[in-house]
Amino acid sequence: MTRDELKEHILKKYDGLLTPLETGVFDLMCEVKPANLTKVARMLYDDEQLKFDFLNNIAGVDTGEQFEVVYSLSSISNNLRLDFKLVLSYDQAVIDSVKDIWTAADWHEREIWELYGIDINNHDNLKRFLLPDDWDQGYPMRKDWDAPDFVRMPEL
Amino acid sequence: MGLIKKVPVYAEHVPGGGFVATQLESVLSHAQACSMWYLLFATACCAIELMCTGASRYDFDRLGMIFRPTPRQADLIIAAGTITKKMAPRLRRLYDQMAEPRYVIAMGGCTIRGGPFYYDSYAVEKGIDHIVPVDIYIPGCPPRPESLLEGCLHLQKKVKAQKLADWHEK
Amino acid sequence: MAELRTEEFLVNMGPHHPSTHGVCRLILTMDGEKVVAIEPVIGYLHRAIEKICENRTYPQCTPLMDRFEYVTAMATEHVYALAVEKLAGLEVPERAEYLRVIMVELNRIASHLIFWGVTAMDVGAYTPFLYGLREREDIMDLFEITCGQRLTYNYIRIGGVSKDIPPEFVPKCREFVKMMWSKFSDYEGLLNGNPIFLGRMKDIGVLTPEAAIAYGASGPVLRASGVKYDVRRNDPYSVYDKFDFEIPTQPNGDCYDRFIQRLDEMKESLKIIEQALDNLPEGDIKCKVKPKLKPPEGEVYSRIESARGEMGVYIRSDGTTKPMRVKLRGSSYNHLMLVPEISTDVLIADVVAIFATLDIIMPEVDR
Amino acid sequence: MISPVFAVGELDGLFRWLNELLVSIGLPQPWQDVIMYAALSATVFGLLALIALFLVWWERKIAAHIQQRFGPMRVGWHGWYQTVMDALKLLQKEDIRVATRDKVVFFWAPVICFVAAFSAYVCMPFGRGLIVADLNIGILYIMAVTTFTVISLLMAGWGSNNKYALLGGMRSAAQVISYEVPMVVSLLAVILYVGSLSMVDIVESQSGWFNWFIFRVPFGPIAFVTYTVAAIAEANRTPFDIPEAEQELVAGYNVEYSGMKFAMFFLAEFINMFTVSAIAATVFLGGWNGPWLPSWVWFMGKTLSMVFLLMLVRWTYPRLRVDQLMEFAWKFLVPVTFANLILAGILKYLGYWE
Repeated sequence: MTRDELKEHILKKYDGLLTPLETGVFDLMCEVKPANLTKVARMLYDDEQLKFDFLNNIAGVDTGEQFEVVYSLSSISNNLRLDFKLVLSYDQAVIDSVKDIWTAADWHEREIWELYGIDINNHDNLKRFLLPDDWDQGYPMRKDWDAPDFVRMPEL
Repeated sequence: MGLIKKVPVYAEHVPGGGFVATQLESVLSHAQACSMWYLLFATACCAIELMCTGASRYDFDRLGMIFRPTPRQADLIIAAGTITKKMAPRLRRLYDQMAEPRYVIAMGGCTIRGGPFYYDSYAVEKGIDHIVPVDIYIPGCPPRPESLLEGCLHLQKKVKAQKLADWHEK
Repeated sequence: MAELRTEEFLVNMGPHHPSTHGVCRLILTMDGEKVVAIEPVIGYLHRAIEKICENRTYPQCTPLMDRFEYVTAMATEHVYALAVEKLAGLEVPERAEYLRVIMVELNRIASHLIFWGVTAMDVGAYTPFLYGLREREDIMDLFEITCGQRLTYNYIRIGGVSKDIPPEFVPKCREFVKMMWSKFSDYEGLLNGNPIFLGRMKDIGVLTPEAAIAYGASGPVLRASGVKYDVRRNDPYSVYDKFDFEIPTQPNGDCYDRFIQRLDEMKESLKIIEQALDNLPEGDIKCKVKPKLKPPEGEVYSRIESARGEMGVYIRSDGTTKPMRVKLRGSSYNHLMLVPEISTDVLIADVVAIFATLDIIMPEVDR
Repeated sequence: MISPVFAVGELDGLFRWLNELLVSIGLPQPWQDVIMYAALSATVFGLLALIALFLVWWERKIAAHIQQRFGPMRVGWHGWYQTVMDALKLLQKEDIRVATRDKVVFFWAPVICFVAAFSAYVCMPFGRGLIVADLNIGILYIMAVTTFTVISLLMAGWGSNNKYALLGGMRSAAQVISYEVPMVVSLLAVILYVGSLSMVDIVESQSGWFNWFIFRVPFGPIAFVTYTVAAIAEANRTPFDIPEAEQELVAGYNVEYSGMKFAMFFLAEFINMFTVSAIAATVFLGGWNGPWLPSWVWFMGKTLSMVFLLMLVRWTYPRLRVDQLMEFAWKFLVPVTFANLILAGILKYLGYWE
């Protein structure tokens, strides 16, 4: 299945759930409403034609205006690639966990929770792990984050 | 401190003891310098170069340096690689667990001043010299095995030049 | 007779421990010698590379990529360069692609040699470790005459490579390949059939294909479980579609299979290097890249097959000279998640073997 | 009462001179004995300390050359006094006493280990007549005394109040007790044949051309192999070095010991290795017997060859796991050695090779 065929399939079968975006420069990039996340994930996993069984990556992004969470999926059996993302406003930074569908999401979600402060529903293992145990300086990957001992690179 | 170290101190009060003491001093310092056992402590990139230095081509063992896994039996920490804020208390603890006399080599830019992670990093300790006292700094990212060997030779020189008075301070 | 009461106790393995390959900490709940539960604690090498990248221009990020995964630094540079080239729409000259492939495959062999030695060391045989490093030194020599560095190369740049190879590289590389082919019989003779080694490795830490896929295991770990999936073949990048090589797999997914898998992959890498040297085209080594590179707005997740598995980088560009977000995906991150999963009903010595054969290195986990 | 056989043979003159000196100054009889024994012990102790230091250096050189390195090169010719320097350095190191230790146990563990390792040499025949005391229960005594090492390791593990050390101590107890059985039983086959426990008797029964037990009797080679395997385990060396498995237990039982106490463990380990090799040389390889050369050269040559074998094994093989180690001892070595013992008994009964 090429990228265009995949796009067609998604437009046909996932109308309203997955909205293809133009920003994906190589693989197909779609947008999902945060409320639909677990439903879409389950559908993508169960769809016989797609069968996205392999979660490559989850990346949290702070664009300066909103949060985005980007999921990269691939299918081992059908050899496909797909990215989709959730857009979250700062005051409603909550997503559902997809740990039940892809176990690999466990630590990736934990990391987003820890570094961005995005809350994860239904995740039983939300513990600090990358930052020191006594860390109290907030969420360092946010764009507006600052701390007294944080040295910025001077503009040349 | 081992009992043997007291010997030169008392020997000074005996006539002719000064000569014995200086001879003993040089022998003991020489022994320390020639058998520097290093702790197997490695965090990041420099660890690979540390491994290579211990391996066939460069061979730490020529200088009498072998690794010990436990800090109790080591004389030297080669802090190879970035020390993060989370790791810093552990480094201090390992240093505290070592038996006197103990030495520290800061290997690589990260341990000296944070290296490439000095700017814009919220997690890296900017230099290990405010965690543990450092004897030798080896710059590089990572330093070549030759630089590490040179650093160790410098440390040996430093240890060999130790005086009686230093022992009580250390 | 009253039943003996036994108590579980915690053993803290790491962050400074000889067999956690750096600074991983495993909290083991043990019942005597038996391991009841494992909890990995990471972050002791979290250097915030992703945060730093957000404040650097695109070319300035390349040296940081070396430090993200220093055992196969070429692969990390490669995946980053590929991602930025996709974003900016750059066409890389063919010679540069061939050079990249040669370097990455050499680095894969170097990484597997370290794996081979370290695994043997973790099960108690110290000597193979030094044999592995001995051959690795020859690869380091090749890198050194090319880019002047032994570990953090900064060789694969956006749009090509930094320098052309010197004239003596090709004969030296051929010599190395020839030497390496002759070493496999030594490696196999030293450990493969050794009953002690087999006893330590066979049927330990069995990873089923289903679990491997669910946990996002990739690379040799996934293939050792019998799943024939290799990014080089399934999602070809660079010029990998021009080479003829096998994708070895193993049937059982235990520690021994993962060990053998890497030996097999070294042979495939040698085949690729031989073909690349034979077909090395002439031409430019770098395409024109503006000093102030400003890729258009967009986002890309680019992935390659590194020595440890799928290495990915997600880059989000907002049209300025600095990336808005760089997210690095190391395969060890997922493999470390596997450790508690496959370490059921094992002894403490098996945990060491499992940890070693998953080939986890910590910078890739902590970044 | 055991009658002391003062050293005769190569060192004969020296000790006879000392004895005559003591008689001439008119010391009473008990004091003469005490001084003679002290002189003998000092000689053996000094010799063993030198051997241990030499073995450490030799091991490092062998390891280095197996691994295509040089090993110590900087102090003396090929670093020949490297281990002297190591010992001097360890003497200077701070003696760390962990706050949570068990004071008595922690202190006595290295001492017992050291003493146990050395006391085996009371009845070790270094050459013709070169023996401190030819006990009539010689080999039994050696086996009994060397087993004390395990108690000290267990004490070290317990006294350190460290989980790694405790695991190491427990492992060593389990291991040494398991391997003691096949080790003693494989020696029993020879003892049954000789009919004496005295080390000197065992050696003398092997005098003559190729009369060594490894060649002479059909059960000899089997007993030799099983003994060697058990001996490697007894000396805590790879592939049976699980009590101090570096990759698992950091340094095992000696993880909390520093300075001189660690040096005592370290030297005791090498002395133990020399002990098991010396027993193998005495019981299976004919001890001091051999043509042309002085007897002690033969003994040392044979023993050091055994040590060399142990070192080659140490730097080649991976380490067994603890359960595999036990299985190997109880399911393989013990049955084989007992079968061998029965074979030896039958042959003895039938008068074979008498």
